[in-house]
Amino acid sequence: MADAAFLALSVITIGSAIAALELRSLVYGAIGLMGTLGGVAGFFLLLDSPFVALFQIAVYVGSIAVLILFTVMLVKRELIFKKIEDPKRKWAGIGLMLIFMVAIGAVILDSGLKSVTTDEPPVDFREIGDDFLTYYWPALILMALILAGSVTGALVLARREDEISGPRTD
Amino acid sequence: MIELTSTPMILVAILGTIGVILPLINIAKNEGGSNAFYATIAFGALIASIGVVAFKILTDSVLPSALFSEDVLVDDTFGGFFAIALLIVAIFTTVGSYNYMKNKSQPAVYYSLILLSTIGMVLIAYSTDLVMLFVAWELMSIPTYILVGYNKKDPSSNEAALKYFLFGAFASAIIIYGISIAYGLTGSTNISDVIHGFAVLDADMVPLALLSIGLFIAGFGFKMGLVPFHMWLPDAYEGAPPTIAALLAAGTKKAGFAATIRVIVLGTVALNMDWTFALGVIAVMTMTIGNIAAIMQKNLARIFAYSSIGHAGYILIGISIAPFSDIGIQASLFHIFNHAVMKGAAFIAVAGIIIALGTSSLDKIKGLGRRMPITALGLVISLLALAGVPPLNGFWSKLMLFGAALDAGSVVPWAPWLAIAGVLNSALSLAYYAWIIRKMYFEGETEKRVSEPKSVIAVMIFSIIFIVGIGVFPDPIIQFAGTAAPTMSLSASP
Amino acid sequence: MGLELINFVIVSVALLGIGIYGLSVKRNAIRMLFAIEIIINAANLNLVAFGRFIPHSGGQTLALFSISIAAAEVAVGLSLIIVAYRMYQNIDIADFRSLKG
Amino acid sequence: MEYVLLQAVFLPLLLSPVAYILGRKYGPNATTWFSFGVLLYCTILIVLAAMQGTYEEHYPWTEMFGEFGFLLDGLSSPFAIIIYVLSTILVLYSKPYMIRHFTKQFEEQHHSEVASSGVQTTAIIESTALKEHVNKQSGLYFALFLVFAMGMLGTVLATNLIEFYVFFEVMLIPAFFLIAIWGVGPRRRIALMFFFWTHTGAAILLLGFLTIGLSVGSFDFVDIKESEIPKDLALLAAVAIIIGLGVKLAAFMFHIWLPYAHAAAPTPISALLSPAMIGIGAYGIIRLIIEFLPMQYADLAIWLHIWGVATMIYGGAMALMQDDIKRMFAYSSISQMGYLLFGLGSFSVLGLSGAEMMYITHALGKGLLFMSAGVLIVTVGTRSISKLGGLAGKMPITATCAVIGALTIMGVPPTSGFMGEWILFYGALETALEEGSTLRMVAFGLGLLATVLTMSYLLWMLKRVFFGKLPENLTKVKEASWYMTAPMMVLAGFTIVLGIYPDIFFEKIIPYMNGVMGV
Amino acid sequence: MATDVVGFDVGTIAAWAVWIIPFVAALVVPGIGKGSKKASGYFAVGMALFSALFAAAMLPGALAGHEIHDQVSWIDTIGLKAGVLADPLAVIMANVVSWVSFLIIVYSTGYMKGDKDIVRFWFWMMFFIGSMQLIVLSDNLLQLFFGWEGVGLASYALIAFWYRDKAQHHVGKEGYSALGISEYYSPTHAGMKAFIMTKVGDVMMLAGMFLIFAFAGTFGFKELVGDTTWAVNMSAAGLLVPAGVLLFGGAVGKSAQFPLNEWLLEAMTGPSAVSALIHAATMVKAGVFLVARIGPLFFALAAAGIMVDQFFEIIAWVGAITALLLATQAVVSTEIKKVLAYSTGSQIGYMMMALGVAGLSEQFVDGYTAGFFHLISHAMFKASLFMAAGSLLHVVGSRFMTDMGGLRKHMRKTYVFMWAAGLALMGAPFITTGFWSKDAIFAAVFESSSPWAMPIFIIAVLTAVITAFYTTRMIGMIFFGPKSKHIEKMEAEGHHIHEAPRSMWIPYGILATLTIGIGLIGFSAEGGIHELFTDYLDQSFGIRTVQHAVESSGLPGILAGLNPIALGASLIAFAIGFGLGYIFYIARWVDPAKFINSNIFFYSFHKLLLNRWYLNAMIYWGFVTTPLWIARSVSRYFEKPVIDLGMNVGFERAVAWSAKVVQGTQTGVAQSYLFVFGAGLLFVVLLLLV
Repeated sequence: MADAAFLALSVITIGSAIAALELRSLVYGAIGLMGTLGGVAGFFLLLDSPFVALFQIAVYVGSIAVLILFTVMLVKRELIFKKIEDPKRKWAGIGLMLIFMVAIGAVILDSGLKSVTTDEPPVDFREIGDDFLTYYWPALILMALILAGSVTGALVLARREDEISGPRTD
Repeated sequence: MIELTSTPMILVAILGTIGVILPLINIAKNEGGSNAFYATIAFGALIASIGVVAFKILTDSVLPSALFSEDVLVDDTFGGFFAIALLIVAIFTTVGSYNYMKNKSQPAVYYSLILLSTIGMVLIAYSTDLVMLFVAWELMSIPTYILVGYNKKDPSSNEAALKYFLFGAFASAIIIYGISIAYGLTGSTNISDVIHGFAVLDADMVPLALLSIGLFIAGFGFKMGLVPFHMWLPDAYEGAPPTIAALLAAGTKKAGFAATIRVIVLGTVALNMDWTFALGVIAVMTMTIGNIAAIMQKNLARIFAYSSIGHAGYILIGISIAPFSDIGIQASLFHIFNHAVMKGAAFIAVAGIIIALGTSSLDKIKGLGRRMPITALGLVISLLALAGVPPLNGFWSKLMLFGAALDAGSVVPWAPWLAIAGVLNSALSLAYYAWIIRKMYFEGETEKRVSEPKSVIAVMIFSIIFIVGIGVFPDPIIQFAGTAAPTMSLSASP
Repeated sequence: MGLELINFVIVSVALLGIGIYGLSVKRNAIRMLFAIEIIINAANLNLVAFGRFIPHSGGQTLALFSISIAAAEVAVGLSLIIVAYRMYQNIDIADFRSLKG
Repeated sequence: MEYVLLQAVFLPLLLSPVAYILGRKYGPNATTWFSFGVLLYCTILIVLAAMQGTYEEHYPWTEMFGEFGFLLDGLSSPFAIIIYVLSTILVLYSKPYMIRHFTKQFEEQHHSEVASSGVQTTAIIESTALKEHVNKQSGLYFALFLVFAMGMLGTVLATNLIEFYVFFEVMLIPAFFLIAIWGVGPRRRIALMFFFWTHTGAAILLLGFLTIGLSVGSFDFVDIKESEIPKDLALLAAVAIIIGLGVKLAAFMFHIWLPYAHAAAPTPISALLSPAMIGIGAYGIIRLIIEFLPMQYADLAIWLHIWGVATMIYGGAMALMQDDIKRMFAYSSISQMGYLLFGLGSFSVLGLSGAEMMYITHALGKGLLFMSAGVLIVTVGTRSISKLGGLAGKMPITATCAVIGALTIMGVPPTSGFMGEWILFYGALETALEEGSTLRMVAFGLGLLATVLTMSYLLWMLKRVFFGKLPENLTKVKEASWYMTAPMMVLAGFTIVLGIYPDIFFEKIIPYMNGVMGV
Repeated sequence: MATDVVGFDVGTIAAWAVWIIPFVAALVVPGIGKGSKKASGYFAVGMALFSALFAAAMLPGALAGHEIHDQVSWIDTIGLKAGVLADPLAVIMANVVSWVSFLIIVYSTGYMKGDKDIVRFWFWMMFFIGSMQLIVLSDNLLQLFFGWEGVGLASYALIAFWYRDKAQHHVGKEGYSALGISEYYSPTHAGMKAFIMTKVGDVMMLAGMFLIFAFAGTFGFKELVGDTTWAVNMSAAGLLVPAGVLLFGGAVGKSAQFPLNEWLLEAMTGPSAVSALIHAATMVKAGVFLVARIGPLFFALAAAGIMVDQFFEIIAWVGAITALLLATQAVVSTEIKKVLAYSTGSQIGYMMMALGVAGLSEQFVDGYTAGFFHLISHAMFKASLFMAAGSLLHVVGSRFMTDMGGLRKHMRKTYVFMWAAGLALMGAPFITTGFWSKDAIFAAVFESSSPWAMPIFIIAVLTAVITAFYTTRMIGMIFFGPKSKHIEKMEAEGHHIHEAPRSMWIPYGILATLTIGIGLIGFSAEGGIHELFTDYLDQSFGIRTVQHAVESSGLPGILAGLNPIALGASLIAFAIGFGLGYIFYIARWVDPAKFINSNIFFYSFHKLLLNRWYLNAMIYWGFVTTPLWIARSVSRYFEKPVIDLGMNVGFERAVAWSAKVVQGTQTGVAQSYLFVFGAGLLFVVLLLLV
């Protein structure tokens, strides 16, 4: 059962990742990305981490992907459908990807990870909260600063200023 | 649990508060408020912070260079050392920005982002936990993505920001991937636990540990501008507002080194030591490519960008031989400090030139010595210091770096080659530094003087005093770097 | 639970590879953002998987941080893309090459 | 006497801004005499200190790299004295030469400006502008000059490897500016080339220093002398140091920069660069290799010897081919540095003493020659030998001084050149006999033949410049001013006094060398 | 500071004063010259006389066999002392030098009258004399070398005295060249040539000095004689003869012996007074003096069982070759001073021959005396001849003998004196010093026990024949025959050919008279010197002379002590030489030009001689043209392309090229960058794992 679920999730995740990158339309690509993110959330469930899975769906699928979709919508149609890869670069990229996968895969398969299994019960998600408040609390403060900074910054950047007029091509 | 009165937390309190409040004031004032107002506040906050760090260090209320703690942060001299260097850079940037940001929109957010980024940098140096480190890393990076693209009307600023962002995000992902493996192998994110975990690793797990180190090198190396992760750097530095380039080159880059020392070096002393050979190779590649590429450049900012790549190579020498020489880390720290000041001054000078002349193209700065004498003098001093000409501070740290490499030669035979490569590169680098001097002083003899931005002059004067002062009496900083440098052995960890 | 850790890690490596491919080939800025997200997710998958098999709460915590930071990054990235789009009416990264040499 | 050497080294540096301001405010006269006074004072200090025998000063500096000290012993005091004497004298000599140069530069610039702007200025404005220009430039010139002198002195007095290196580099910077600002021809390019190559050499030198210093654990000369350095390391260090100093000495194959730099530099600076500065390489070899690494020196001596012979002959042969008089002297300097190297490789007390004496006599002789070339440039306005001739009658003092300078370089008694040369060659022969080495014998023979070569090119130069038919356009040439001739006469006097009574320096040098060679 | 003389001693003071006075005079002369040029001349004459008087003051002691040795400290650090050594050899030499030079200085006051650079002339003349006296009176080799180089320097300055290179001061025929080497030399060129060529010898001498110093640890002559262990060691190392030969090399250069003879012939470009000084008293005699100084030293070693024969053989042969070589060339030269120069070289060859042969015979003193006596007589007659030639040049205004002719009526005094001196040169029997000294050389050669005695003797006699011939030719060409076109032209222009002023003819008159005067008592004069030297050599060097009973040679009266074969050869040689000369040039029965052109052999031989055996040309090719060519090639094909272009430009280009390459990778395309990033990641990982 678990194996079947894992297989299915794997196919969905990897397949939609490829789709996200390769589909001609950017909108479909975004939907493909949502598939990947959802697939990963599925994996999280499979790993007995429902809290993270929920967070993943909430933040990623719910907000990030939607944000991306909106941005995609903002962009002109012809840009969305333009497929402009350089074939040489594409093959080089595929080669790099394959070597990468083979190399790192070989390292991993060769290592002791091969046979790690566990019989212990999953971590209670309350421990996560404990972690946050006792050990990681300074990081949490920084996290807040990151969000504050990125939001103000993104706002400043994205704000339309009237001086900007017309495209520049230099 | 780390106390609220420890240095990093006080810094977070001061800078974080001001950093968050500045945009709020801006909104409260209904987008009013002058550049000078925000700059003063930010400057005050930074001065207060540096005062706190200095006070803490001088009163000996910080730990000696512990580098390990059971907590996510540790208040030690290593962090203090970086905090001082990075805060100086932040002050340079803030002061230099005062003139640069005149008549530009949204100064409040600009200063706020500088402050936030500064916190990130400083906290990297204080981190003893991978998660903390990662979060601080992001706090440092994300504001700078925005700052690089802050000139919204300038296409090259935007282009630079995009490239920087793509690389940065990629690198972050790589880092977190690396953290995931390290965590997976040792079951902890605390650096000291990771080290101990690595030390007792089964033989068949060691390749994985090395894989995680490789990922760290790539991730941190992007910020440090190590070859081959350097490609974004010249473009970003050139396109960015020059003050921000100063922050990047002198600040974030140094934070990258802090992370490297904390994580890579210390974290892997536990593994076999041969792996630092990889760092050595990267060091040689980095300095060679950086210096060679700098030679034919036409733009000051770009030259300095490449030069800072070259300097990353020098610093990496000290790190790569850290396990074999007592003074390796010390030398690196010293050079980090010096480079922060020199490169900061150089970029601020570029900012001054851009403010006054509107360009940083090498052909347009002919006769700068006559047009902007103080800026030019500051630039010359920092150039000579970068080239390692005695008796300026850059000389001493290079001296220590090469010395450390030779010193390590008795343990690892490849180490002296680093010194030789470094020395030859250092000589080669003189070619383009002297070229700039030539343009400034020996051409354009009929140029007339123009008014120089005051804030830039202030930075120049400070840096001249600092560079020459440390050049004549390097001992204080060498000592400071010595106390900040961690001891390279497992027994030092708790 | 009969699944082995190695399966998850392999999927994660596959995602990482795909992400790198996407970054080095795609020219559309938004698609590059996709690739980055894929890599981050690969890392998250790793984290959670390791956390489950140790077992330890740190993996999940870190994953949560990672997700939030990814969100912040995306926000900034998208705003940069928007600025670029306003300026050039184009989001083809390969066309942004005025800075070089 | 306290702080004597500290004063002697740093006064010129500290007072260089004063020289600059004096120049700007009161013109070349004031700054010339001021600089002269400063250097004269320092020279007297040095001479007084040297007369006391070995004299040392130490000041705390850095913990890691050791003390900051000055040492005036049998090796360094002749170098120090010669450096400052030459510098002092050249200050006076500089005045007329440089004023002429400034004026010329101003005119060129002014013409180009007028040509480009098309605005006519009145003569009055022009003359005040000229005056301002000359004032400004002379202030700058003398300030740099003082720093240059200080750098050279510091190098030979240093008691610490790092201190040595610092001064070694410090003297490059003013030299770079002096060439780049007031040189002739493609001066900036040449200044860069000069800076680049000598810096490269210095950087290699630094590697050697670091190797020694780190293996000893201290950079102070005192400690290095007493400690033993692992053999293979020491050999590497020695090679690095020799190569580094070889660049400064402009030894064969590393002489790339010298003909350009010396030909392009303003003549007073050439007269300082060529005799005083490059010879510091020899000082370095004696101090650092022969004194500190005697075992390695024993291995390497023969190579230095052969290298010296090659340099001698090569430099001489190239000097024969030159038409530019300063370039010819530059090659001649290369050849002379070959003598020094030859002496350094001789592995005997007298050979080493001879090398040091050669430094002194080369300083005097080449100083004279460059100064007379400067007189020619000022009075005749050309440096091409083929355009000169028969000037002996027009400028008897210059001609006499040039001949004395040439004789010094040739090593004809009673000039000091002979005293250097015979000791040098005798030392070489002594070792050759002792070792029964045919190679050394051959080197000795070739070295002697090289003196004939030296003589040939110098006599030929004298013949073409001062003798023979006077070209018609030179009939109105006059002797140069006293500012230029008096310093030359002083040097000429020195070389003859020293040639007749060399013990002035020998009594310092030879006991020192005895100590070094352990005799 | 005197070491072995306490208190003041006239001899000691004199020994110092003789050489110091001229130097002091040289330093003072320019100062006086500023005031009055004339006064400077008188001052010079006075100082020369002063110096000569001091030399004379030493003479009585020296003749009595005393020697003066006085030292002061000099280069203490290596234990060198300066000192004077006035033994009989040095004192006699000092007197010859100082008196001959005094006369030449007197002559110069007339000869150089009105020259605007006269002060410089006086300076260098005094310097010249001082240097020569320094050589003579030095007690060690190093100090001697100071004088040695001083002489070279002064000769350089004086040969090139007329440095403006006007045509009348050149030597050689304009446009004349041999093997493509021009043999028409300007004063400056000649000066340079002299300096450089003698320097070659000096360098050899220096090497010899060093070799000796390396073994003996001293340069002092007395010390060298005193302890001969150094020689034993040197001989064991096989370096004794090389060292001696190297020292002799110095003499070869300075005395213009083969193969370093060529400079002497161009040394004519200086004023005639200078030529006289160089040829008679100073420069070239320095070499002979040096050999006379070191010869006994080496010969004395033979007693210690050290073989030094080769050393003397080389000296003898070099002398012999030079004598013949230069004499043959004198036969064809048309420049009066050049003839005399050839003759000088040739005569010096005789002296060397004698000194060399001395070392090869049992009776060292015979050859030694002969050589030294010839030096003295040569000094007198050659100085006289040169000064006379100077007068002729002065009067006629041309250096070519073909421009003279028939002058005997106009310049009677010069004519007579020249005959007197010329006869001495020819070795006219019984009345001239030249005869006696030459005869002594013949005898020494003939009696030497060397296997080379016969060939050298034949050469000597042959040279004597040629000498007599060319001297006759010279006098014939100048004073006999019809007036040349040049003189006719001068007279047509109103120049009256007249005798030279008194200040000029008196000095050479004195010397010519002396030549004949001493010649008349020549044999006993020689005997006196012989005796003096016998004692001297015995005392100073321990060279014992066996006083063998005077064999009855079958010769009458005063000639009883002479070797009949030598005497006969000498007489025959004079007769043949003078006879041939008379036929061709005085009586002019045969036109020499026709004679030469009559036969291809004569013609080509004449040509060979005229081209100086091509020796000059070969030296130029070997040591000037070829090295210059090599230097030029190295400059063109190594210095410029390899060093200049290769290391400066090439390096620059290489860096620029690599900079371009590296910058080429920075395309500005983010994808490429990211690709590199990815690849770099892979690279790092692999680097770590491998």
